[in-house]
Amino acid sequence: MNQKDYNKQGILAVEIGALKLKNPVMTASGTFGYGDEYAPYVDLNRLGAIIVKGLSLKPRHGNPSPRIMETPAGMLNAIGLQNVGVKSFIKNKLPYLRQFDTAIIANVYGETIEEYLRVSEILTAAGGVHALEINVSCPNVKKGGVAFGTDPDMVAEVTMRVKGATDLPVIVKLSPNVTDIAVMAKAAEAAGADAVSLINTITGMSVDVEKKIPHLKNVTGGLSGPAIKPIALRMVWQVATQVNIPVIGVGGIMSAPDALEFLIVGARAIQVGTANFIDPRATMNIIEGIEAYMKRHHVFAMDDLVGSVRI
Amino acid sequence: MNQKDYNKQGILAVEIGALKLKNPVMTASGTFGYGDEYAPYVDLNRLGAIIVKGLSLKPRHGNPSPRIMETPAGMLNAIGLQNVGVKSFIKNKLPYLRQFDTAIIANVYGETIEEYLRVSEILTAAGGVHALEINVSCPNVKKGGVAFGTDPDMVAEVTMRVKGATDLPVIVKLSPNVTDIAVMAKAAEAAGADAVSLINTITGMSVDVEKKIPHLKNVTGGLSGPAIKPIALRMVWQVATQVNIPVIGVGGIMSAPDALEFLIVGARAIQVGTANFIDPRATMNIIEGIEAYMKRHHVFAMDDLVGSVRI
Amino acid sequence: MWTGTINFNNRIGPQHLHMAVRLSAEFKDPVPGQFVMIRPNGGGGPLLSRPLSVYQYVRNHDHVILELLYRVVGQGTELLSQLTKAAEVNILGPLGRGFRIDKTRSHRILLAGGMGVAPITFLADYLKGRVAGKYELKICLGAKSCTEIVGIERIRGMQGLLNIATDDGSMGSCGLVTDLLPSFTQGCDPGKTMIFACGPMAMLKTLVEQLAPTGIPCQVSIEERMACGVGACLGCAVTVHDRRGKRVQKSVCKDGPVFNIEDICWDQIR
Amino acid sequence: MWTGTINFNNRIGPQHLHMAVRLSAEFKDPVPGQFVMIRPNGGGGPLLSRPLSVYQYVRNHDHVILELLYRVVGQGTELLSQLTKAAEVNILGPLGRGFRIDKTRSHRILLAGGMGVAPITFLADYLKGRVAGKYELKICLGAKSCTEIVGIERIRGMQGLLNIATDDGSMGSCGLVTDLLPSFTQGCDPGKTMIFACGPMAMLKTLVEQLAPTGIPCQVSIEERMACGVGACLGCAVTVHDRRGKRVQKSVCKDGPVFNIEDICWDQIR
Ligand SMILES: Cc1cc2nc3c(=O)[nH]c(=O)nc-3n(C[C@H](O)[C@H](O)[C@H](O)COP(=O)(O)OP(=O)(O)OC[C@H]3O[C@@H](n4cnc5c(N)ncnc54)[C@H](O)[C@@H]3O)c2cc1C
Ligand SMILES: Cc1cc2nc3c(=O)[nH]c(=O)nc-3n(C[C@H](O)[C@H](O)[C@H](O)COP(=O)(O)OP(=O)(O)OC[C@H]3O[C@@H](n4cnc5c(N)ncnc54)[C@H](O)[C@@H]3O)c2cc1C
Ligand SMILES: Cc1cc2nc3c(=O)[nH]c(=O)nc-3n(C[C@H](O)[C@H](O)[C@H](O)COP(=O)(O)O)c2cc1C
Ligand SMILES: Cc1cc2nc3c(=O)[nH]c(=O)nc-3n(C[C@H](O)[C@H](O)[C@H](O)COP(=O)(O)O)c2cc1C
Ligand code: FES
Ligand code: FES
Repeated sequence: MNQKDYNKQGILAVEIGALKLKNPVMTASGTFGYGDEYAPYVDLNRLGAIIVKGLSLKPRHGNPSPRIMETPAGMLNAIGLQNVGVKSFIKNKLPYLRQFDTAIIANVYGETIEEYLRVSEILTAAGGVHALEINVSCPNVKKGGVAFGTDPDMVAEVTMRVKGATDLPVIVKLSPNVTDIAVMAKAAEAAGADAVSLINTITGMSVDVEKKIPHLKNVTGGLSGPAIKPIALRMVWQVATQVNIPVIGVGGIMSAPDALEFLIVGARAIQVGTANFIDPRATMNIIEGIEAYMKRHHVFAMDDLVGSVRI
Repeated sequence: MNQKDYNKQGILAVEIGALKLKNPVMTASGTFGYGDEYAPYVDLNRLGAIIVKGLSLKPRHGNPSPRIMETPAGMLNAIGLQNVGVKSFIKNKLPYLRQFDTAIIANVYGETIEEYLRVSEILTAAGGVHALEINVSCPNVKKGGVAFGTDPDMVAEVTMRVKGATDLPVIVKLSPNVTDIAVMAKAAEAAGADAVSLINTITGMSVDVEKKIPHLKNVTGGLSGPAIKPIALRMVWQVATQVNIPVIGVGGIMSAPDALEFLIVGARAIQVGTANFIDPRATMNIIEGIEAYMKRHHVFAMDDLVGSVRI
Repeated sequence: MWTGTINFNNRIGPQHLHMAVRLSAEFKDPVPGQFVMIRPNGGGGPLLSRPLSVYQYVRNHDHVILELLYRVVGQGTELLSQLTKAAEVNILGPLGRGFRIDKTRSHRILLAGGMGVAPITFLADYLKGRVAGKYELKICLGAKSCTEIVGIERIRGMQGLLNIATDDGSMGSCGLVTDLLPSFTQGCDPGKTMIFACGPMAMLKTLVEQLAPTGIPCQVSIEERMACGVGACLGCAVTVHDRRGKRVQKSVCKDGPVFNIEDICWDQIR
Repeated sequence: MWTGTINFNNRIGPQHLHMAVRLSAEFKDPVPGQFVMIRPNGGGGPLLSRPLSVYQYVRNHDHVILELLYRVVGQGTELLSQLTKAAEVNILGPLGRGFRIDKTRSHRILLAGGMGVAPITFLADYLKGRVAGKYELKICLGAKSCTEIVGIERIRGMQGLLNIATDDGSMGSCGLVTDLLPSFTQGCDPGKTMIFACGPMAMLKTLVEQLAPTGIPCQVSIEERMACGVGACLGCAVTVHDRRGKRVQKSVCKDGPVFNIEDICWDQIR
């Protein structure tokens, strides 16, 4: 979105560092494909941002099926970062996304720091991507993923190196599978991250008791959906009170009231993940609901809403 | 329960170190009061064990209300370890519990290692308690609690010192709010714990968006119930594959199939918490359901069920 | 835990319903002020049961009928409101300690704000059955507006006893239910009077201030979020002064929901 | 996402129901093999919608009627089974790629095991409407027992086309539905024949082995757990050989559920 359009926007407009969004509602990586899958249901122009499925240097097959399992108020997934690879994304998916007046954020995944760097460089050079979200937290990939996300030094190193390789705003997406997520957020902040997003999925498991085998072929998977909302909200609150860069809240947001909880505890924007599967129009309802709430409460700027919780 | 009775028991009998139980179903600490509250609904004699509300040296008032809030498939609580204190427990609650042919396990809480020791000594001296469960993980008490549960050295030290102060079997109850719970389990094992139980609640939060205040007066609370089951199951599986002492599974168990998931991934016994609130007879149904399952699957000893998952 | 069958579940106000549940004859007789924990049978919807006061109760030879009066305020009551005849509910109860009736106090004033009408109506009915001339009974009901004055059919029969106040004056006098009180307490003998009240915290706090100088005893039924309903979870704590004046924690579900107004530490209530 | 209203939801077998949903006329016409994601409207119950194949479809001037045939196997289908007339459901669809009909292949053999009867019946109906003498159609249905042979009223009309096998011989011949196949494929021209199949994985795997030596092409509709139904979550992956023989991941919901039997990497399927 260009600056002119941004200025025309209403009370929902929000800035994540240099990234200017018409509203704080993004689609979470891995839950909205590459945008086209939901185009029949959603007006993509109305979204604050689209975050695409995690991209790696080479295409990835992902994990064998079954990959998903429903749990109480949640779901486990072990997709294993199946994706078309950064080059095919730029060639086959990005041109479609570029048509829309919406920020496009590429979610970046690597097995090594070098891979993160290469993917970031390629995306930066391609143009048409408005920010990078660095996924240091995918729990389903056995190599690298978890180690990166649970070690503050690694988080700092990836952040710093990616920052050096791009002039795009860099959002670091944090793992909840840690003792103190604020430590990770501070590491990212110190290393120059423009924002942090949290939370990624929480590692979980589910067993078929009749067959005595895990429901997921990968044994464990990432838990998402309403079940994790209280945990995500607590972590977002903890991080928002401990860092100065913008915090983007993710985890179990199904409705406008859910989104408002995150904004009120200090998230500057939010991401909608699993909710897309349940209702493709979830993002639209959330945008409308936030606006209606703000008007009802006579709050006319996001800055007055974000972090307004009274403790 | 004496040895004779134990030997008479059926296929559900199980041993947690020196602790012999007629079946693997326990009530989780803090969810079953001191036993008497549920006596009108449950035949206490049929339980594998009763774990009472966490006991501290002095009576504790706990946190101000509101203390609980429902969440999707779960609940947050910030009771703040309200309890009558160990001396009043022994005087006013234990005599009642002693009547039953069920193992009585006291859940022990302290703000300092010395307090853990004193409570353990007093309980050991009182007689009529069959094991101690050391709560190193209560996330709602601001002093001590969290630090203990997230630092393996502290877990080891508490365990070792309590072991020195009692001849009762010592179960260490672990916090899930850590990067790697198996590290904590191994610390407890190395320090002489007879068993570990997991998980305690996961720290969460919930906000009243109309009033812009947290639903809980304490701001954060512990998440329990079905929502956390996939996380608890994953942690139990991780720990069971990495330690040699018995593992007791807790977290979101509502039904016999839920309990079986935990037993199959390696828990030697299970605890039923939040489910008691929803159906006071949950433990009875779970005991019956496990037995029916075992017969249907021609499994005639707990040893053949525990850890039978095929990965 | 009992499984009951819905006899009827009628809308009687903008958000208000009147439910009758048929239960096994083994269900114990409740006293006014007691409550049940209820939820639809068969899962789906919220995890926890919801506390609702007993509004009316009838024992028949082979079953009992439990009546509830409730307002739809969230998901739990919304799902209850969708149940139709023959649907099943899970019920735990009767729970808690109800109102204590002291025969020596012949002047009884009942005060209900909002849904407080449910237990207060049950109490009125109960007291009326035992009135027999020598007791005096006054009932004061308050609500936002006339459409929210619900469930009073049974007490309407109690001619001359019933007084109504609405915030907007659309029924009865205009004002708060607590505004009605002085006319009934004026000149009464504190030693022979007892007030029974149930309603929102704001109303009860007003009552605290009103009654402090009068010395008239009052029992209030209070609300707190509940999980177990039986005293096991300690989720519904309220701070009260014990007999020696020390502050102690009590469970609303088990030690209440009815407390003496002067026992409660009102400064602890949000 | 559409909100539909239940017209009927009848039990037609031990665990089997037949549901008709009335939907807006804007609902797109499905082709056989396509499916919808469905769940009760209004929350409670499982989070995710459940995939069900289109069993029958009628377009009227101002609305359409979508019929589904399903078996209660878990919580999701259990809750669907409790819905009664006028209840609302949320429906996303029609979704996926259905069966592809090649006009040059005049000999068509339809094979359904268990609930595979739903899409196969829709296909039979669809092909029958377009048969007009010059096409040959054979339908084979299999199930555990006669009580599980459901939803065949419509194809029963197709005299002489229908063949049934049950595991226990309680209806039709005794054995598996795949046992019926050889008598229809024997001597047929692989270049003019197409098999359409839907059923449990075990049945489809038998089919793979049976057909390998014959060279007869076959389209199968397969099942996988689904979250989104539109290709966004990548939860329903199946490994297939692409045109150059390379193994690639496809989404059952978007690229399927119908695939050419020889494209699927059967060794990857558990
Ligand atoms: C002992 C007792 C007796 C009660 N009797 C009645 C009655 O007879 N009729 C009636 O209509 N209501 C009664 N209530 C209140 C009733 O329990 C709540 O309205 C109900 O639990 C709300 O559930 P929900 O899921 O619909 O709303 P939620 O979504 O849970 O909450 C909606 C709103 O209601 C408030 N609330 C929720 N639970 C409680 C609670 N336990 N106490 C007070 N406020 C609450 C919340 O703070 C929130 O503002 C009683 C409560 C108690 C404790
Ligand atoms: C494209 C497609 C079309 C389908 N069409 C029909 C139909 O027309 N009629 C019908 O009765 N069923 C059909 N199914 C299967 C149906 O989706 C499942 O039976 C249903 O999702 C089970 O939900 P549940 O909550 O009742 O059971 P759950 O508790 O979720 O599961 C119960 C059992 O069903 C299996 N199961 C669950 N979901 C699926 C799934 N998506 N695919 C295969 N097995 C599953 C589980 O492994 C488990 O053994 C179809 C599935 C797909 C993918
Ligand atoms: C099916 C699925 C795939 C996901 N893939 C990715 C991914 O590629 N990269 C990433 O950073 N997060 C991924 N996530 C995590 C989500 O972006 C989000 O952080 C998480 O699901 C919590 O939000 P929710 O509860 O709203 O779904 C995925 C989640 C799901 C459910
Ligand atoms: C209201 C409440 C009070 C609790 N109090 C204690 C406690 O005193 N000591 C303790 O070790 N765990 C306590 N717990 C944790 C439970 O014992 C259990 O570990 C946790 O609730 C997860 O199990 P569940 O999902 O089955 O409830 C409490 C849990 C709840 C819900
Ligand atoms: S609700 Fe559990 S103690 Fe009152
Ligand atoms: S179900 Fe989401 S990609 Fe198929």
